[in-house]
Amino acid sequence: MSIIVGVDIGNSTTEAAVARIGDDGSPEFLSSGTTMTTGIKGTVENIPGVVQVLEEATEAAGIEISDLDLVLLNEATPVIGDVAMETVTETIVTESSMVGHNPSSPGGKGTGVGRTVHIRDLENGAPPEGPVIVVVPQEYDFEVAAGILARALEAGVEVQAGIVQGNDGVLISNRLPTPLPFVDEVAHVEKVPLGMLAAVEVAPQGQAVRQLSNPYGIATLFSLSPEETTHVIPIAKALVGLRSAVVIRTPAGDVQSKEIPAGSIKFIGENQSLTVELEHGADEIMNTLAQAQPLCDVEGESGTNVGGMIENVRQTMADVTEKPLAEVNIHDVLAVDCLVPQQVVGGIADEFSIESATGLAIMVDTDRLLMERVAETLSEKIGVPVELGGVEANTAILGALTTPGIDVPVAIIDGGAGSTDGAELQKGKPVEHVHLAGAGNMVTLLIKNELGLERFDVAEQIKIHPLAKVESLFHIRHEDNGVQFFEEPLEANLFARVVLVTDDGLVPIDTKHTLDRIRTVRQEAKRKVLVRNGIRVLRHISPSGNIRFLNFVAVVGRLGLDFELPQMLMNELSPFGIVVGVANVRGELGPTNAVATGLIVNYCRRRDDAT
Amino acid sequence: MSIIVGVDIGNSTTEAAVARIGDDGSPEFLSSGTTMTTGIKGTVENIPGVVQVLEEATEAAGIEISDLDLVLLNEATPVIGDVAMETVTETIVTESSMVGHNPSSPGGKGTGVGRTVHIRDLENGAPPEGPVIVVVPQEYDFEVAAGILARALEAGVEVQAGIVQGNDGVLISNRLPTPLPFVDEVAHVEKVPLGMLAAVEVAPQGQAVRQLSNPYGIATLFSLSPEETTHVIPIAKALVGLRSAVVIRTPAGDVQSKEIPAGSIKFIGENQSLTVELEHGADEIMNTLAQAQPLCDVEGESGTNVGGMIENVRQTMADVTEKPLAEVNIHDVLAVDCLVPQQVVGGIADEFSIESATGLAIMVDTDRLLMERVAETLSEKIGVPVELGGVEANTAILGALTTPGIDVPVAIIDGGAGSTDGAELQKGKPVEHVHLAGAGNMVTLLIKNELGLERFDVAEQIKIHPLAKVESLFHIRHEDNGVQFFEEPLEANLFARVVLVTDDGLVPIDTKHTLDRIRTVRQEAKRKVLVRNGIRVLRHISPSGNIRFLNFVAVVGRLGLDFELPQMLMNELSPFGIVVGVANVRGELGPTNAVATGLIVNYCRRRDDAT
Amino acid sequence: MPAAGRRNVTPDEPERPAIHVALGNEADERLYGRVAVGAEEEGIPCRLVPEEGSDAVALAFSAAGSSRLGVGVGVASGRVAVHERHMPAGRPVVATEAGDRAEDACRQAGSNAARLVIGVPLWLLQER
Amino acid sequence: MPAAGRRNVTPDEPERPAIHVALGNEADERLYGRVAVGAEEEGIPCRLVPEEGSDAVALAFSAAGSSRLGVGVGVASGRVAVHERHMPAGRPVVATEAGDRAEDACRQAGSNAARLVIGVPLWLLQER
Ligand SMILES: Nc1ncnc2c1ncn2[C@@H]1O[C@H](COP(=O)(O)OP(=O)(O)O)[C@@H](O)[C@H]1O
Ligand SMILES: Nc1ncnc2c1ncn2[C@@H]1O[C@H](COP(=O)(O)OP(=O)(O)O)[C@@H](O)[C@H]1O
Ligand SMILES: [Mg+2]
Ligand SMILES: [Mg+2]
Repeated sequence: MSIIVGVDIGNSTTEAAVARIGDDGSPEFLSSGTTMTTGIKGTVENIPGVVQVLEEATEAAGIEISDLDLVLLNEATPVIGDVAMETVTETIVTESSMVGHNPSSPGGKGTGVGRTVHIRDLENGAPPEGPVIVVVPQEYDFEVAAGILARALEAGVEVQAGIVQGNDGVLISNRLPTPLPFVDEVAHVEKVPLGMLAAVEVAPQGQAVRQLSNPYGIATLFSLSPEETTHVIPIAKALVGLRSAVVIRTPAGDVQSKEIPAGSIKFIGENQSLTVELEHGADEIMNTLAQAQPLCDVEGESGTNVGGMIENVRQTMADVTEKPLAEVNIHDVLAVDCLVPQQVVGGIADEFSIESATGLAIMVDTDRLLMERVAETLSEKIGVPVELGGVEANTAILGALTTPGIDVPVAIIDGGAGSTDGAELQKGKPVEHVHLAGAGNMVTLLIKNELGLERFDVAEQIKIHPLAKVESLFHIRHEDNGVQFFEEPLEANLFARVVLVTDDGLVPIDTKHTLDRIRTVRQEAKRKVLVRNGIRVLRHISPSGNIRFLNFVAVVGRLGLDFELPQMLMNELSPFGIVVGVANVRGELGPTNAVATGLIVNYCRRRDDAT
Repeated sequence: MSIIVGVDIGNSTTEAAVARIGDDGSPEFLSSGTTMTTGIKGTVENIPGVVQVLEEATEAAGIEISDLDLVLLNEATPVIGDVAMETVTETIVTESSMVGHNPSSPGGKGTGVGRTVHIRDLENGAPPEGPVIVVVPQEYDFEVAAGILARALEAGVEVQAGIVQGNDGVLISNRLPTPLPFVDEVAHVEKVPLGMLAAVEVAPQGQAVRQLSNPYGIATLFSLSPEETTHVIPIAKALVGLRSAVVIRTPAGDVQSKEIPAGSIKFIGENQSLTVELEHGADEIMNTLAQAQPLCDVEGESGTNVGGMIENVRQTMADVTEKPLAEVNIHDVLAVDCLVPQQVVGGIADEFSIESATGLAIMVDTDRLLMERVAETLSEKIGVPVELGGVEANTAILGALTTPGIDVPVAIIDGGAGSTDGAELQKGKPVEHVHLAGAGNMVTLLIKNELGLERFDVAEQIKIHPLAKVESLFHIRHEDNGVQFFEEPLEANLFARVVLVTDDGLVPIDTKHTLDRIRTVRQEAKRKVLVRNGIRVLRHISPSGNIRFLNFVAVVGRLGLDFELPQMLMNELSPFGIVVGVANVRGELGPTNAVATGLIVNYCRRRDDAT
Repeated sequence: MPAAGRRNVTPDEPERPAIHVALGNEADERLYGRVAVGAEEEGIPCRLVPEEGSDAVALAFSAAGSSRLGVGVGVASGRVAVHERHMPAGRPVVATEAGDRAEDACRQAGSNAARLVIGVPLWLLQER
Repeated sequence: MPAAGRRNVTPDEPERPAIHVALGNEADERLYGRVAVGAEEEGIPCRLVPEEGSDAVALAFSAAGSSRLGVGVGVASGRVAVHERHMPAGRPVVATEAGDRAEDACRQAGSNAARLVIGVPLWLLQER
């Protein structure tokens, strides 16, 4: 009888499984443990995390570390993944020709056209001729401004609309003899050119502007020639869907959407090398990658962000494996298109526009990490023999096979933070395995950038917790539309906010996005990376590349804990008619602890074979 | 000086433009009018509608019909379109093996596994062995049921969960010593097989079941072999995303998704005829259509709904044009995939599932309608000369050209109810035109079926009005997230409902769908039909099929009034770098009245040429 | 934070937000229980409050006024009314006959009162 | 149905739902106007109600109790509080100093009171 522990050091988590091996050689599992991995996988920095998980697991089993007869470490898959994103377009407003920030409480409604005048010029007696649009900086208290405008109207000045710096649009409009349209919260109102023809439009609540988002509408308001109408197209396009907007007829003003050169990537294949520009988008990048297969290495254009990221990953792997740089190769790339909110250049009101961006995940793998060193150092530290217990892909499969209802032939999809891995076991054959770029971290980066969040950990929380909207101080509406009522009032800082429903309570998200927008971004990020890679993995490891020939597929790794991802995968794979589900290691641990459990199973099996 | 009227008889609306022609031959427009078209376009049934619009327009101009010197009718484009939809899959639950209707207030939470027993068998003393799932028909008052269960628990019966007919899940669970999971509102609870192994799972609020939507989860609960696990795949798939579910282990029970043969369509082209099955989906239908081009005619399989629809349209056109059936040909087809909620066959709780359906629009056109007959009859009736004033495509272009900022070369997209039409004018060339199947009516049918609505007019209203959610008796939240407050309380029947924001007030929609689902269906329907056809139209009529060579494009017809469609089109066409916008006929009428106005312009132009 | 509704309110928890229910002088006391279960299934607790009167609408409005949730139910003279404190006193949100099927009508009123609190469409099949 | 907020409340419209505002004995009367404009920009009217007291929170709670919208603002003793009638009396939704920048603090309180009514996140940059 002996007591052994299997320890799985992952990129993200370190897990343990404790088992008593009886005289008949079969394992009786006693406990499990899990903690955050310390340091980069495959280095002696992992040891504090290993010690912690051993303490946790032995305590749960009611024993001491000194009672252990053996510790088995995974021959960790030497995979390092990284991810970066580059914006490839930008919007530039020239000559302050439009305002499109969509303030929440514009004043009045309707359309007004006229020449822009500063409100001080209405104070000073000499009234301007013709229709005017009044510009009101925040030095003018709304009551003072309203008074000036009311008197001007009475004196016959044709005030048509206003552009206001403060949040006073409704206040000013309410104090005029008839309500006029006012666009407010215009931060840099001093940039509004004076003496120019301008149009202001405010739609009724719940609607969007119709004239300023239509080039012929602008043409009607400004009496433009067909030639001039061509130039206002990008302005009209930028104002689509907004409740209020301003267009100013400056001589050369317009709105430009430019491509930003973000660098190129070179795919070095066995037969040919191909280069592709990042700003041409994910489809072209992935097509170029496909043409360059089989892939030997990837290089990024030096001096660019992407080039820097690729070289960083190469260097890290070289350090960890103590191999020369030239022997460290990038073996897979995943490119994803996304849309990120960026501040408009030249905007008058701190407008944001949605720009295109390309996200890139890369993955390096080698044959072996220096796990023996980790094993030796660990063994010295804890005074227990430590051995390497098996290749990770094999042990993951063995752990997955402890799921009720599953049998060989079996394939697993192992979703972690840095890479998406797959393995397949057919009876009597060696295990097939593959590692692909793009996994949990890429999903989080997509969420972060598409929502314009500042912090990665906030995006990570959004990834793994469902959403709710706080509708009153006493109830919330979950994203599935169910309503939950609370007896004690919620905190004021939660009121009307989108929140995450976590085990520790409701956590507000600092965002202007609606719940539905956040949910769509979250689900699309998972779809574009994890569902896609799940299928790529299965194609790689299935017999003849035909997924239909796989019988059982199980998802392992913490991505199997995701509250929606397994279902998305199952839906996507259902046309193939195979059994797909989340593993249930040892019938109780779900997708976690597969490798740690598999290390024990593998040990017993080898002892069995030996006897 | 003479006073003339241009009258445009459309499939849906009849419009008029009244103008005084001065001695210099130029038109001075006096008024406009619009009314619903009576009867099928091109028949004398149109005349009551024409008379009505003449009365309206002349009254607005301050004259009598007898003051008119001439009425010009469009040589109406002889186009008739129709649309139908067929469901091509269905879900069948055999042997009552699962319950997945997702009631709004299930009781308790967690998972329970056991044999199904009727609650009366717990009353009668002989307690069953082992864990049980209790079935509670609505004859049992919740308090009575809770009492029986509490006593049984006390007596040591292992009650694990319950399946309840009435809406009593929470009430029963609350009255037990510890809360147990209860799925309630099970309409046909008598169909639940007794004495079978079953599992009940209720997720916490805001979450979905994790075990019953995972085949390995079901395998764990029922200790299934790998072989048996294969059979529960469709059950697990059907339960994805639900907050509560029941799985019953019946000998041959499962859930099947079957294809429904919906018939085939034959595309008869100049060079070959190709047949395609409706249930193979829109892409295959449209690909087959493309291969059969140029298209001469289309036939549907006799005895099927689609076959019947095609022959009906052919017959109607034959009647209206007095041509023989053999000379009436279908010239375009648009197929669209969609998802429609259908009742599950064999469901225990009136479950609905989302099934695939194919929508089909067809279009017949011929060279000429019998408009002369309409003109003669009308002239007799009103005592004013009536002439045919020009081909519709030409007059539509001329009307569009009265938009400020537009010039030749110009193309128009004319979106109506039955077909999407396009026309293009290059200087010095005859007008190019095209008619495509799929327009306003198809959009409405898609909305109706994807939301499971009973009435077409409700779907039509959803198409043309924005949505809002009534959040309290005093405020609503518009679909753009803006909040509107009311001083007077709203009606009780609006509370918490999704409503349409119309000029006549808020109109509730009788639906269980969320606002976002309704909005998504509405926008997708417009995208799949109108945006797609807008692009198809432009490709047809642009020089060399290259849209970039079009300078100005204007949207005419009532679809240009849509509050979101023009913007969707503009976004889709922006990569082509052309001017696209909604026409503004005569600088004030938007996209309406183009043909009626164009009839006047054409008349003056011809008189000009003649002199 | 615990979800509400597990049990009816006990007298020593006056602060607990609840739908207030007021019975008219001659109304059957068991009808309070029916109102309470209608609300309980939706997850909201009720509290019986002493009020004098025989007009269901006025009782409901007064009950709504004292309820921290702002929702009240009144049962009297063969009618049951659901009220909300923001409404004009004479305009209950729902008012129905509670004659023959008084127990069902009261359970439905309790369900509607809870739905007012949590924002779910109301049951409106019977006449107002 | 007309949108609210075009003008402040006149005395002959007592039924009109509004945010109620109560000033403490020594509070500057002009501060009511600041609260009212903060709410007006968001589209909700206010009404000044007579209350006695010098505790901003208590004034706000009492004002919320009489307001048909259930929201009240109290200004007194250098503080401004926003309250809601469902809350425990001692727990205002927001309470801030109204010392040096009393006018700004009161305008923001009016804005928050309106946001409570219509369901928009609150301005919470200052300390409670
Ligand atoms: N509850 C959860 N839901 C969804 N994703 C999760 C959850 N917990 C962790 N993750 C994600 O799983 C990834 C780590 O998976 P893991 O199997 O621990 O990786 P490794 O084996 O590389 O240590 C991270 O990207 C993390 O965001
Ligand atoms: N305000 C509106 N918004 C969107 N669509 C509209 C609106 N009014 C009418 N429609 C749609 O326009 C179509 C009719 O267009 P119309 O130009 O009148 O056709 P026709 O020329 O064939 O008579 C119908 O499908 C109708 O649903
Ligand atoms: Mg792992
Ligand atoms: Mg028309």
